[in-house]
Amino acid sequence: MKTAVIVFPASNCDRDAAVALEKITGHKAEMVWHRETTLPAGIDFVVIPGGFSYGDYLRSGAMAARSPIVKDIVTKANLGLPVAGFCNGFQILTEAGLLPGALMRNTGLKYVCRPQKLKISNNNTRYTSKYGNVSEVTFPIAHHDGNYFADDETLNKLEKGGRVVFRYDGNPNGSARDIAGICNEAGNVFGMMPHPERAIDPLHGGTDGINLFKSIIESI
Amino acid sequence: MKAIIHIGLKPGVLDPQGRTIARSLGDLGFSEVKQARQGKVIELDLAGEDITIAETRVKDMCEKLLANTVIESYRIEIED
Amino acid sequence: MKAIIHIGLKPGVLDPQGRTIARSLGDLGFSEVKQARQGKVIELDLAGEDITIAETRVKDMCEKLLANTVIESYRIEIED
Amino acid sequence: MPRNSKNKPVITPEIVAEHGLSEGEYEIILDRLGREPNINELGIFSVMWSEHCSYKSSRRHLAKFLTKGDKVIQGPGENAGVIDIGDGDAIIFKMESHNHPSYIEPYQGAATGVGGIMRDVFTMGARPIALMNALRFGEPDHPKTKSLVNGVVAGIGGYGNCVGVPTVGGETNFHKGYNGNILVNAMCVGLARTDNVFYSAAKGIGNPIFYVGSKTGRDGIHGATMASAEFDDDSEEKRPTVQVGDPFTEKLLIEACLELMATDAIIAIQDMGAAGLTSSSIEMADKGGVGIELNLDKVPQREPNMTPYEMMLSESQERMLMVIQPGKEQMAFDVFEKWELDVAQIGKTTDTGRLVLKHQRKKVCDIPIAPLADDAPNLDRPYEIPKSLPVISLSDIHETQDYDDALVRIISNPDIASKRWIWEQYDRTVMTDTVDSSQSGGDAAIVRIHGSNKAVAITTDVTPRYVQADPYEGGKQCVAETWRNLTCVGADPIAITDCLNFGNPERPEIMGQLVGAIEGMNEACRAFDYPVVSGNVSLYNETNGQAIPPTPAVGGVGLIPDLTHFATLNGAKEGDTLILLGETTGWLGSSIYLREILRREEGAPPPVDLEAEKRTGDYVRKLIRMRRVNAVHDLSDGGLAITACEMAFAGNIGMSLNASVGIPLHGWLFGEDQGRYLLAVDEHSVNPVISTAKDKGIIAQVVGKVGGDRITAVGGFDVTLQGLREKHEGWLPEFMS
Ligand SMILES: Nc1ncnc2c1ncn2[C@@H]1O[C@H](COP(=O)(O)OP(=O)(O)O)[C@@H](O)[C@H]1O
Ligand SMILES: [Mg+2]
Repeated sequence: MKTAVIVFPASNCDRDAAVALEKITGHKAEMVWHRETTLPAGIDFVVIPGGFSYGDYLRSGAMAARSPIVKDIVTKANLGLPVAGFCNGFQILTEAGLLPGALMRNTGLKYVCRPQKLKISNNNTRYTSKYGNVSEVTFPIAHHDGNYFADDETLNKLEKGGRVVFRYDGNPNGSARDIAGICNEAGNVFGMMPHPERAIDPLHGGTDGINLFKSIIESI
Repeated sequence: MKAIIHIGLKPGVLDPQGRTIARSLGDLGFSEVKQARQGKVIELDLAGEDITIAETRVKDMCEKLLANTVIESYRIEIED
Repeated sequence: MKAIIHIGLKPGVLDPQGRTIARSLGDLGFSEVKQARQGKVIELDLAGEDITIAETRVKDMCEKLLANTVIESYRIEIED
Repeated sequence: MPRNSKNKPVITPEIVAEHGLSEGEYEIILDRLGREPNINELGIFSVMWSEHCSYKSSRRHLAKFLTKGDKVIQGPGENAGVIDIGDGDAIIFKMESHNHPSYIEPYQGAATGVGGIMRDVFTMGARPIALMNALRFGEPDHPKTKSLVNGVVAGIGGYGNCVGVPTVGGETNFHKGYNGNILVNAMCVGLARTDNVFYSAAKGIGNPIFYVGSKTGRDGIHGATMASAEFDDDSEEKRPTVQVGDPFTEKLLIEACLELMATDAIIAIQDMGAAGLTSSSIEMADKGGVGIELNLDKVPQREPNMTPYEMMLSESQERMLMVIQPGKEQMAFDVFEKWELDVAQIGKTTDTGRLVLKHQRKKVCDIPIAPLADDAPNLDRPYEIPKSLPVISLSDIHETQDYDDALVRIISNPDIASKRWIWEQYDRTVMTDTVDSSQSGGDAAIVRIHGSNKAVAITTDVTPRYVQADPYEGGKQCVAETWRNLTCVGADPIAITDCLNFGNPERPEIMGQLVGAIEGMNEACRAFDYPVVSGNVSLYNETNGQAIPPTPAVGGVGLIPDLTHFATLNGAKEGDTLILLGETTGWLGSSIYLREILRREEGAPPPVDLEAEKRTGDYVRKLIRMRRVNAVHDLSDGGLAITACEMAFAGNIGMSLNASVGIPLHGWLFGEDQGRYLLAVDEHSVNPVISTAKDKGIIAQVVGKVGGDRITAVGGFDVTLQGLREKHEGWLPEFMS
């Protein structure tokens, strides 16, 4: 099992993602610098970590989505490579067009960091299968631009396709239809604003994030 | 040459910043404010002289980076 | 009536966003971009008809809320 | 600036005065140079000899502090203090003020304060792992308070969140004494290896000097001298260009510096803080006993036509200066270019002992370095330590007729009300090592040492009203409270940093507050073997002659050797017994009760018995390590009643307090006697905990029970936990809405 974490200038959850991947797979993740043009050979799963790539300047995720490595990720994701983006990673995936919609400024206009209750809307995705019939989890959130927007047509399509994977229980940011996480049509690309990698150790206050990583890893 | 790019949210996209500005102005006693919208302006200093070329290039910049056309629309002005 | 307020950083104040945008455009092959600055525009829909009154009121809004005059300068346009 | 016919500035007495230099100080400059300085040289002397850089009013008193100890690797004098936490790990930390800039531009002022303190820490080779902040605002009704709170909090979050260092705690007070001068003190804690700590002393001759980070602009020119001058009504007009923070560049700087520090390319490194290029180059040269020559044309510049004066005095943020090992230049260029930072080789070390600056092929400064440091003014300002306010006897303090109302008023008063609205804007969980942060309102934040089972505990504290009432006792108290807070989570307190915020030191009574506080703090440091390893002094915090309450903020750091044994105030269970350790006399002088319920700000503050404090604290730590306690919280503002409520909120469970024995009820519930802890223990632990305490000469008594959903005290209040929580949580969001 080979995993990779992409590092952009001012990614800041890259180490956190790597720690989570190592804990679940038993192997160190490859840290891949954004200037690389191709992923290392044999990567099975890519995480685009949270942070403030390029300082969140212009729009969060905008500049990172145009970096050389993302081109290669887009190509491979379209061929089925599993790719997950958390927080800034989710923003980057929407900016890169791998996931629909956009993440706008929180309606409260403030950054919010707190443990957030989530409802699992679909337990049959590659990212949630290990949750069994658990329907509620708590992950920390920590973001300023987590307000998910898409037009109604897109939202309907997402819902019909079972692609809304997580919803907020108590919407912290104004997201359309309480959406916290979605996947693409093929189910291999997934993005969410909350941080599953910050919920994998009892000292974090909970371990609900472990099954998310286990789900995708075991699906490979 | 100079390019001035105005980027605003598309109609129908909720603008939380604009809404808050309108509310705060109301709170400050500016009751004439009926609505507010916030957008951004990016000013670029460009090398080169040809306005038509500049126009296509800047449009390309907008599509590729400066605007997120899922939620934003843009307008370009080129000045000598 | 409509007021359009252009707000930008005062000359000499560091504009990290602008700098980062210019650099990214360069990376994307837009090598003609020499410099970029980012500012914002606020558009207000106003009740009332008197342009001169509107001008003073909007100036007041800028000073009190819309612009951070320590680092930003602003310019107001009023349209009918 | 007046210029003569050749367009060269001439140094007039007015110019000297504008630079904040006294006639006497100017005489010394003339003597050391043997000639008139030019304007660049004058600017350099002026910033180096400013209060901010030279500590001229406080230096001789700071020298009294205990600064050495078993665990101290580096005390005051470097960018930050360094302590040993075993296994080859070092903790590097410091606290700093950004008061004046934050009042003028709260967002950028606070943001650049956070950026600055982080640079002090990673300059020494540490990865920043936690941020704290101690904030004091004016009274809530003051027209500026709300926007200052908004801006400062957004600025702290905006910077720390972007850089990806968790902001894990702090404190926030409101008092009219800060109406014209808010305090923004930021603390950073970093982790390094003991064998890879970097210092600022330049070494060797002919070694290349590198400039790294952002370009130099005309930001904050004269910032350092501004921070050393009192405000008046015009100062909002006279401000220099405000420094804008760029956390993105800071994050790149951290990564780039740590990457290069993993090699042997860096001989010495220093961040450019106040007085930028001037103080960084002079400090490096002075500590290393070498000279420095810089070619200013090589300095990366943001604007055209910058003068040497502007470049040397600019306070542009996110810049570092380093001496590189000859032969490793390319390696340095490669690392910094990878991280897309501006980098330039701008000069070299020399054997002349002089600072020589060249600009457009001309020598624009040539001064000996030693006098800049050695002859920096070291004033012995007259001082008069204010006498303690008289002790108020409990019988002179009116008892409330309505305890429910008193409790609600105290729990929801601005100083005690929940600061959730603030800390939810800070990323507290990034880096995934934050164990128990603000989330539970803990006494000290706990941050695990990455990849290990140990953790550092961090807290900031001061109770300005105590220091105002009695600088010496108040000084003791703030150190003791940090020691107590670290103890509460089961940490061994190791060392402190401090930020001494005071008014105008030219007034003997203000100087007396400073000296009194330092002496009190020092006595506590010595009693606990708890040295000061870094710190900062911020003077002239006054407006129109009105000084702030004396506010020596203390940041304490301790070690939890094994995370299987720690405690927080969260953990009390149904049926637990509440035990109070420490002596209760019902001290209400200078208390919150007196201020909030009776509107009286008077009386001697509660004294701190350092011996009893130590005995009790050592016992608490032992109980935590033996897992005898389920929850621990120290008693501070608002006394037993408020401590019990906070424990109840954290554990989401009710508390009932017993009747008071031998003390009037208001003193029993709200008294602020020092050195006390509230423990929640299992029933079977009650007897052993109390009897061992008695053996050790520690007063211990059962004061109540845990359980239910109400907060009650026999003869006093009886309210629902939920209702009280709403009051506690409600004040700040409502105020800010
Ligand atoms: N400015 C702040 N930033 C972060 N956390 C804060 C701030 N102000 C208060 N807090 C947090 O709120 C909690 C209560 O603060 P405080 O009343 O000062 O605690 P204590 O009474 O133990 O000294 C603590 O966990 C503290 O870290
Ligand atoms: Mg405290």
